[in-house]
Amino acid sequence: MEYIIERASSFAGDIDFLIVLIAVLGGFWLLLAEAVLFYFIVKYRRKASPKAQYITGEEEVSKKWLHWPHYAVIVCDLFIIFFAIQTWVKIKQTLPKPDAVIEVVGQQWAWKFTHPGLDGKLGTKDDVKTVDELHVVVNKTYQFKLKSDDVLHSFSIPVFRLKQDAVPGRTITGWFKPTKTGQFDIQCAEICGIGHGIMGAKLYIETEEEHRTWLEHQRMAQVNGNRINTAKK
Amino acid sequence: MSHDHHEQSFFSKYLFSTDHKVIAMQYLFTGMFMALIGGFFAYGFRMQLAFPGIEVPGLGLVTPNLYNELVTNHGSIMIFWVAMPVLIAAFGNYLIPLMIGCDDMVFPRLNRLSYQIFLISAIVLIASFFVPGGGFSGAWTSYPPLSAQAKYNLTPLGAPMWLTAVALEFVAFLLGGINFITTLMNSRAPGMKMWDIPIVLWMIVIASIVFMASAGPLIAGAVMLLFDQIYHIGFFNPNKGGDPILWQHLFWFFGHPEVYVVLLPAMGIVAEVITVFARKKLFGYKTILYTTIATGTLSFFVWAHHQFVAGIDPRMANVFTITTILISIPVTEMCFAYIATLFGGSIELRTPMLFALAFLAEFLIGGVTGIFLGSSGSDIYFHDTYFVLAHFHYTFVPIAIISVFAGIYYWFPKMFGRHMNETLGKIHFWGTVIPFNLIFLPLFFLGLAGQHRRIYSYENFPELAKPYLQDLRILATVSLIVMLSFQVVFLFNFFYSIFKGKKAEKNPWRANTLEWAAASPPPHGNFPELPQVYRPPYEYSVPGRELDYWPQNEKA
Amino acid sequence: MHQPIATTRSATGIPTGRLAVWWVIASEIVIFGGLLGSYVMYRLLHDAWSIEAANTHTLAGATNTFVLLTSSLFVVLGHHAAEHGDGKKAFRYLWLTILGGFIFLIIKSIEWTGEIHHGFVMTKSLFWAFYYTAAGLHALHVIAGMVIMAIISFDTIKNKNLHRVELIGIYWHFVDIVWIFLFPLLYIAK
Amino acid sequence: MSAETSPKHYVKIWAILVVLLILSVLGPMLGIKLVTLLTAFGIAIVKATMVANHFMHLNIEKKYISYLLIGMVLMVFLFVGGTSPDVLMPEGQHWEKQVIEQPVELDHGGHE
Repeated sequence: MEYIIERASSFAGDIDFLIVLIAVLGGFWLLLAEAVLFYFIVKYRRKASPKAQYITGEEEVSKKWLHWPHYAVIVCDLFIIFFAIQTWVKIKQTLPKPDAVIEVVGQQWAWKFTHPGLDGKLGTKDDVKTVDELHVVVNKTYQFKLKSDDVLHSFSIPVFRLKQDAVPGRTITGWFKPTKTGQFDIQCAEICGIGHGIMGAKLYIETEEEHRTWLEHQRMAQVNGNRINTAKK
Repeated sequence: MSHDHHEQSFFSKYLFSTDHKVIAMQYLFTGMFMALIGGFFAYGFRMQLAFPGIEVPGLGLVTPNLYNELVTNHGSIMIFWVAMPVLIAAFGNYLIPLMIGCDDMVFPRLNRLSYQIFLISAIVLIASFFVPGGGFSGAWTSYPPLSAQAKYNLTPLGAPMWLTAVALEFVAFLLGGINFITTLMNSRAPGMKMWDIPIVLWMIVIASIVFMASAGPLIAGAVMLLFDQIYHIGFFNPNKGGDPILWQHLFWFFGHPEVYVVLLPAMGIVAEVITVFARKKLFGYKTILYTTIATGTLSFFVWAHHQFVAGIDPRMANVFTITTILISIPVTEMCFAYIATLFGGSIELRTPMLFALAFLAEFLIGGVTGIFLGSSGSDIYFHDTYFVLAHFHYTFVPIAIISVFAGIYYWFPKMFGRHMNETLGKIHFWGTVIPFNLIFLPLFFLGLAGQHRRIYSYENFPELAKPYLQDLRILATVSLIVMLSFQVVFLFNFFYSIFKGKKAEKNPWRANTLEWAAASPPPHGNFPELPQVYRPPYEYSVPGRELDYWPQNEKA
Repeated sequence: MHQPIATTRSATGIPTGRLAVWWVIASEIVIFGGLLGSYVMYRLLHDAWSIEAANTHTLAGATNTFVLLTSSLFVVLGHHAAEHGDGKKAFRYLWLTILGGFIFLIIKSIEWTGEIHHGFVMTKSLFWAFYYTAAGLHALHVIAGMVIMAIISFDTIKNKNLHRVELIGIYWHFVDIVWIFLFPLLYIAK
Repeated sequence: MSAETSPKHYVKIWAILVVLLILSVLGPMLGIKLVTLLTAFGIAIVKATMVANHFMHLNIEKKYISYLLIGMVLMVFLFVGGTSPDVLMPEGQHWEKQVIEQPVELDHGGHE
């Protein structure tokens, strides 16, 4: 998986493992079934086998050819269920203690983010609000509060393997922990109207220093903005 | 029975007929017509995806709104106005009375009414493309609040019309379903016991029952959504105390069983075709029947796997993961039984058989890729990506296209009394199946790369705008155009053969089931004398018999 | 038009018409079930709805329940008469049933007029939206039943197609049962 | 003719139904929530069963019709069961929703 798309969160590896596991188990059965199918088609074509046999498939002798592979499939299913639930519980059902909390709000057709300011707390005066830009620090655990202003949106970050719908009227909490610096895509993965195709945001995963610089820069801009506003009045 | 040879006028014969065969043809042709529209829509948005911003020949510039409208209605049409009418209504209407050996459906006029309502629904849908604001563009799942409020979806007329069309279509199929179920239950030929019913009929009727049990909540939901759209009530509006998630449940409680509603008849058609062309008895008739019932039942317990990340309670996801993975058990058993049927057969690769085998081969891919989506952990990544899209096209195209072609090529001699051209059929087969794989295999890969659905242009997403991904999109589009153009071969073959094809005898495939005991094409009233049934339907190559088939109605 | 042989066959032992009516009812159960299930879930979530529900007219609802129960009695008596080949009597009972339907609808419209005058319209709140949707859907079924019954009655009086009295009867009882559940859901639970 | 299908029997059933109806109206007047629920919905179920059995003749119909209808009712319960964790609950694991109660304004006019 990581050859196709990068991994940038702590749980991306779990999901990729699950995908590979299913690919191996499912792929084995798929190839086996297809191989048998094509073997039969070739072996029992009219030229090679002019007269068909009479097999009801109701006797135990012949039924076991269905049942044994079938039991094997069930065992594979159990494996898949186990790992699927394990991954799910880790990503969606547990909330590790966060280093910071951010707020994510979807609207037609932009993502609005509220970052905690220099004090590291959300809901204080120095919160930094951005549109279509999310700045996080690498190797820090983040909790996000996901909301929507109008219709359904889906907060999706492929490199994190993270996806969660934003539902109007609800606040959904989730978490992630970036593990790699860089600049990545944030998508909206749920159709949200005419501008669905432009509803992309940027994710900046930064080091601690870079993030601090950015926050300070934002703070300055905010102060300047306020000054301009006051001057206008 | 068919002693009344009075001349019927064109209208009473073709438009207001109560004959199940004519109604089946009406459904078939309406479905084929709608498939052309759906295919054209697919061409429109695939062109935009491969070559963003070009003037699509025959359609013009695809704006974001038009793009959404195209994908929405492509999905709706292909499922509600192609798969359903062709697989259930057309084949059900045609086959049920013939295969159980009676003269018509039990309620011929109800049957006609069902088609008329269906026709109106199709007309309402098509009309919705031309109203101010354009057709509905909120995806075939029609999630509120987007679908419920015109200020969000910008289609004040298109959305209610789409919803009305869907609701009417449901009513049509409820009426049709009641007719199918009662006909099969009550009107079987004397001597036809439970285990003598051809598997395709079992599957059509079980599908009708599943449809009936699942569509109810959505009909209620459609009324609620319609009131939301027209009167701004807010059943699904959180600002008025409603809950948008409720619609998702209503929709998928229907929507997932719906997959099996169309899958089962397709499996049934394939069962008929492979037994005839392999000259084999169906492997484990009862096993297949039980797995069918198990699939139908289990299909009600899996719906929320479409909503894993949609805001449902995460604890529920575990329940639905388990049920979803479990449903693979009966379905694999069914597929294994089909493959086992080929064992020891004498396979003749005529066009219907090619399509039937292609169904099995392709559907297996669709089934296995479904596991990625049914297991909650990996669905976090795959939800609403092209992986999902490729997966369900690997199930729906075999179901609604490939198996339907198998059925049409197989029953064509019965329907029109003539054969379709075999060479053209084979050209059509390879021209359909190879491009089909070339369309959707790239899409699997695009899905793995994180490409999400219903985006008119990926230029806004740098990770997805890479040139090699664009090459894959172009490959898919070109394959689609190739596939669509090969359908011309089919259409030519189909209409040419209706009038000029080689004349067919009564039972050209040497098959067992009762429809082959009627003349080709069967007259009004079907059988000169209603048949009796003496044995199960798949007695091929019985040892000690000179002929390798043994019709159900032949006295020992 | 002549009836196909298919309709006269009965492999299950249940006459085709009755079997079909059972399936119609089966499909109706899920339609009403989906609506009422949604209503119940919303109702349990929103405490304030019981204040709204206090504005419904219990007496009107109860009277209507009584009217429908009585009409159910008439239609089953009509079925009894039809079974014994007495088309005239069945005809009378069918029309008594239709009359019951009329009274039901009249009471309903008086009740609704009053409520609408007091401002309890559909758009007022979701409770009223459900109230009118559910009762309205039910009323449509009542009207449909009355129309079908009227059509059937003219065959019945000529002693033709007497088995249809039972079919419409079963449907009418089902409509009655739906109301039996609507009544406590919309009126009593406050 | 069996006793099950005589006019007398029907009238008797009808009388019981009317008595039950009166009970279900009177029950809530006590003002006890449990009694209200019991009389309202318990009696509704009893009434529905009586109508189904005696008027619709489910008691003398083939058994599978009853199973069919019960199966459909179970479908509804299945739907409600699967849906209620999201729709019925104001909050769940890692999510909560704002429950908007609409204000009761009795003097509100019949217009938007």
